[in-house]
Amino acid sequence: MPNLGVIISLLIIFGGLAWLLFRSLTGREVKRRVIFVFIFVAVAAPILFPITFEEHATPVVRDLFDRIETLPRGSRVLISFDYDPAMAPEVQPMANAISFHCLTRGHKVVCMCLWATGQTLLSNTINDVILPEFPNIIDGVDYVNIGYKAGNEGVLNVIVSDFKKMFPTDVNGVPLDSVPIFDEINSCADFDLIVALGGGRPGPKEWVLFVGDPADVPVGVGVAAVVAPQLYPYYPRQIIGILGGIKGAAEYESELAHRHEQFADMDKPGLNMMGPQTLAHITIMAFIVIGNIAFFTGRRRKDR
Amino acid sequence: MNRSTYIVAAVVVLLFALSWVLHTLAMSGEADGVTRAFMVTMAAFLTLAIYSFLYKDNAFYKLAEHLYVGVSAAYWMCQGFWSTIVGNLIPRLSEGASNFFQQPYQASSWNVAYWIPVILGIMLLMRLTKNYGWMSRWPLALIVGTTAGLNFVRYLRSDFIVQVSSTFVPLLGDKELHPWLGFGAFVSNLDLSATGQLAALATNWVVFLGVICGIVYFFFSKEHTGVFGRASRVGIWILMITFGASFGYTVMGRISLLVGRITFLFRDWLGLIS
Amino acid sequence: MKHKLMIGVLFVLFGMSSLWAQTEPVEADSAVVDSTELYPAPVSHLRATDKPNDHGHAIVVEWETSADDGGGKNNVVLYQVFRSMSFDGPFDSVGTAPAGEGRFEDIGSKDRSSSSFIPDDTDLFYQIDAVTADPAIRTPSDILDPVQSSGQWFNTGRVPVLVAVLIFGLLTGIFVTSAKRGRELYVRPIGGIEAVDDAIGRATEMGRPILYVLGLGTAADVATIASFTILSRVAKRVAEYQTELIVPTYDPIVMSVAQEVVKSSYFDAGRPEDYKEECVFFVTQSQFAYVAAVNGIMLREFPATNVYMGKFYAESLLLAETGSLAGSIQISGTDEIAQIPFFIVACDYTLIGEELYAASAYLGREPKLLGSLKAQDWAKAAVVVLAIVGLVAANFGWLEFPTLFRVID
Amino acid sequence: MRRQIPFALVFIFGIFMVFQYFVPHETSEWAYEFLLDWIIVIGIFALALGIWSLFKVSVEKIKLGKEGAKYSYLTLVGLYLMVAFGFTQQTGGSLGFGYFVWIVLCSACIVALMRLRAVSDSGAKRMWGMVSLVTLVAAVLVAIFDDAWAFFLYTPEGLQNSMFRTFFDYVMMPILATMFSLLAFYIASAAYRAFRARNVLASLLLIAALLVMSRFNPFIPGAEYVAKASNWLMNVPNLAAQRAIVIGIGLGIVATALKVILGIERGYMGKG
Repeated sequence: MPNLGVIISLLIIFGGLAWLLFRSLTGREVKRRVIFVFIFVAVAAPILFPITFEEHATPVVRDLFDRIETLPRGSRVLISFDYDPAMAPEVQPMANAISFHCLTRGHKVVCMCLWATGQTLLSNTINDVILPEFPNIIDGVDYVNIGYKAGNEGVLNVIVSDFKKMFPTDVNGVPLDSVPIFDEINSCADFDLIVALGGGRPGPKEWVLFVGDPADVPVGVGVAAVVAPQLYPYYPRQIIGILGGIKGAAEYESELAHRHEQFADMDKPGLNMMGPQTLAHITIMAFIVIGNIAFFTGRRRKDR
Repeated sequence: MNRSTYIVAAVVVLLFALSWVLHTLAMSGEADGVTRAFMVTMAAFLTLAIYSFLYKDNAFYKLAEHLYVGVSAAYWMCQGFWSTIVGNLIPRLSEGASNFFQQPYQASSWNVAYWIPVILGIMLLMRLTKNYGWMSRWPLALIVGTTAGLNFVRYLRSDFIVQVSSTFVPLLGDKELHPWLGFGAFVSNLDLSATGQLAALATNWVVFLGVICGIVYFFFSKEHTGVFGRASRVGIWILMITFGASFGYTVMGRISLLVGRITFLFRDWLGLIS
Repeated sequence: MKHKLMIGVLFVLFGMSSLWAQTEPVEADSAVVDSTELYPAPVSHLRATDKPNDHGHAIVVEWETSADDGGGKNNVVLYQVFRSMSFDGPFDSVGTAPAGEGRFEDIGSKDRSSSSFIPDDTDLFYQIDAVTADPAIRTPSDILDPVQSSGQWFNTGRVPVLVAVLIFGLLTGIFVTSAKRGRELYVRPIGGIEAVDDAIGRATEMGRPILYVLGLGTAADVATIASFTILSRVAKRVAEYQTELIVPTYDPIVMSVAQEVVKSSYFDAGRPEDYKEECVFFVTQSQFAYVAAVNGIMLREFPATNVYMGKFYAESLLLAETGSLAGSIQISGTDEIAQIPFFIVACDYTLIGEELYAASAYLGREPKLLGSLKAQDWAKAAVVVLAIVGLVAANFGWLEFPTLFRVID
Repeated sequence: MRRQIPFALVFIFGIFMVFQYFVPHETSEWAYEFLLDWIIVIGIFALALGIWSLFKVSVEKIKLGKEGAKYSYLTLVGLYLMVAFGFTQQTGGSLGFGYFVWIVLCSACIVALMRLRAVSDSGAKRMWGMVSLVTLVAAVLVAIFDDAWAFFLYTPEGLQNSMFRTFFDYVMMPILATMFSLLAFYIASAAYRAFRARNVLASLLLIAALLVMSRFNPFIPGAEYVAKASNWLMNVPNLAAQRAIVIGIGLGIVATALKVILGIERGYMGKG
């Protein structure tokens, strides 16, 4: 049933666009209201009938995906949730997908945050993804939440050489010395991968400068779209992969769904958000093209 | 008003009532169900009223617009009164006034100074009188003078000195981020992602020349001819490319806003999606 | 290889430190262990000074790190700083510095009632402990001679700004006086401003009003101040042509100023009797309610020309698109960089950033205003020259040059 | 004299703020904080000026019977409602039925008063006068006898009034968000209308926008290069242009501020 809706709405949009294109060949302009209707349909249809486009992971995204995919089972991955609810629509899908991916591959995941606001979002990921999807994993053995520590970059400066000095216990008050994951972890250098999620300060950039570079640990990042361009200069030498905005999240989800069947049935907020975005962008671009065709044919007519 | 107007109005009122009833039924058992059902319907109705403006200006848009103007003006007035006047000013004016408004009095020997803005504020209100309107210029002078002084040094520092000093970049390669790897590497890695040697160098050059040409475009007291004119031409090109790019970049955020509103309509009001 | 070696060394070190950390049960035997073995060497060359360039209430403490920090027994993990009002104590902990660090800024509150209040002009005594992983094992330093904090009357870190203020003031002074003496100053034509007069003429022909939007700025925003000057010119023309003017405002103070501006323009045009105070009115201090109202005006009054000058945020495109829907000629100008693209796309003429300020000088044609425009151009020329010099400096390793521009807050 | 004093004040306060920037001493800091506090307080008084103007314009519209005058009733009622909510609060478990009766009566009273001003014929005047009187008396009676809620004129309980918050959440926020989301439509129509390859400048605008928007087009080949190129555009030329504009704007602001302090620019005082 939703498929029918998808087909009908796509037919409406693309059929309409083709008709407008044909009309514009005679130099006629499109009325503004027509554009409004198209934009509404392009955004509303994918919300009603989720349309997912085949997203192909770009190398920046795939590099991070492949790293998590190819790390041997039991590798230790640190995920830091450094963002607030305002950034969550973009970053939370990445957090969910990456946590899921790490646990599916059997990595041991340590979650923490440098932002006080990250704690709720961190527990959201644990409650929405980790616990329901992996009923058999054990807190402390397969994953651990060590919570929030105030101090921003100062925290990073300490954990780069001594983790337990800054985080003596996990979020439930269990001493890290008795948490099995931490048996072989003393500092950040003992992690096989660090994933920094965020977009503000402290955020991915600080993780690279204060931890990734000095401790020589690979860092992958997931950030809000507005800050993504600022991180590209660090790729691929200092950052192994970047997920930028909802698009990066969608690419990751699509890659994940491709390789791991279990994920294919899960909620994919990033990909869902991409439906309206993609359709609306295509529609706007199509209108720009149509406008130019109408403009040039109209001008040629006038010249004649 | 013709007949069709009445018919449309009647249909809208009916739909509104229907939505109210249905939502009330759906929320039955909850506290304030009737009020909440009304308000959800109201919110959806107002949302659609604003969207109807896209078709053309109409009675429903006018309704929403005028209501919004009145409500928002009053909202800011209440907030301003309670937080600034009662919250910050009264506790410093006098102990009697603080007690009257049940605010803790913040004693300080300089509290007398807080009578000055009160007097200036009253002078501002003198605009409403015919003969003492000139008084309103005094508080205005205070505000404009203070912010002008503030802007003068702050902008000189942040928009001038800091920006100028950040154009001092090495054009022959950055030793930290992109060390010179030899000519072979330079030619072979023509990547735009700022990892290639060429891209790193091009970045610095484009930024440097872009800034210079952009500044040249903003020269007002010299005719834009010759080399100067060409530089200013390049300057406006770079500005235009940037404007186009940021326009394109913003589309995503705007679509997200629309997604939010449509989700509200479909989920919270119509219950079409979960 | 080098890394592996380092990691190996680190492992050994961490192993050792964790051994110490786990020796709690052994502590009973600590009397057996020679205590001097465990205690680190104290810090040396301790000195404290008033923090410079501040409002007081802050002391900088510096020391040379303990011999056992990064060498020797290598067991110092942090330094704890203590302060007291008297030599005999009690000493309160005011903060810590990580191992390897030889400096601590003790910044207190200026608020007398705050717990972190540090009084000015009062003797303060400092002491530093070198602390090991076991907080109980630590070595205090000697107590330092008393030091006093105080506020300064000049912030030397801001000298570059002072120099810039003086140079800019001087430039403005020179060009304003020379302009006053009657020196002709050229100003390049600014597209949007030339269009204003035509647009007013068009409105007159069509018998439709002119809508002037001052944006969301306050009366103190420079963009709004520039906009007032343009408004006064527009209002004067409007009065001469006897067209209608509509000025909805967002800020009440802006409203009262705009009323004043329009009133005196009508007066200057010799038509004070035509001035109606209702043409400048307040809408609401809520961004989108204001937009909703102005959009309504556009589609009800169908102004021939819309002028947007001042500070604009997300509403820029909402206004400009509705205006173009109403078929108005649109002239815009803002210094809000993020909104310039939308105005450029949707309006017929747009003043980009600084052009808005220049427009007010250009319109006024007053020598004094033009003089300061010339001073701005000279400052821009200085930017270009400095950028080139700075570039040369950066490429040839002359590192002192950029430091001339460093402002320390 | 009346004209000169304000400019003298501008000069004094402007110069003071410039000096203040270089003086870190507590005294200067203290004066700075005082001045900023003052400006906030004066702004609140100004808001009263604005509300008065809004009120006057609405009443004027009604009085003159201008087109759309009937909507001005709504503005006034909305204004009144929100103020009423801001100064009342429940005293028991809920606001109760009487509160809504009171609200309706007061709104009716306002409408009647406005009608009273708008109509000219004496019979109608008498009728609206009666209506406003009756509703006013009824409203006062309800206010006196209903114990479920009360006025709070000295303490900010009104801000916690459930109706105050409901109006914010269900009237102000939906309209705000919807107005904001209109941008999605307008950004499309603006792009359609303006992005025409008319000349070099327009073409550059068009190409850059298309390139950046192509990030979201899965049908365009070489997605990876498109993503890189758009990132480069946002990173490099964007940085250059922003910096050029910022330097220009910074100098413009500095120059205008200086002109204002020195009294060269006087347009903002109404004598251009």
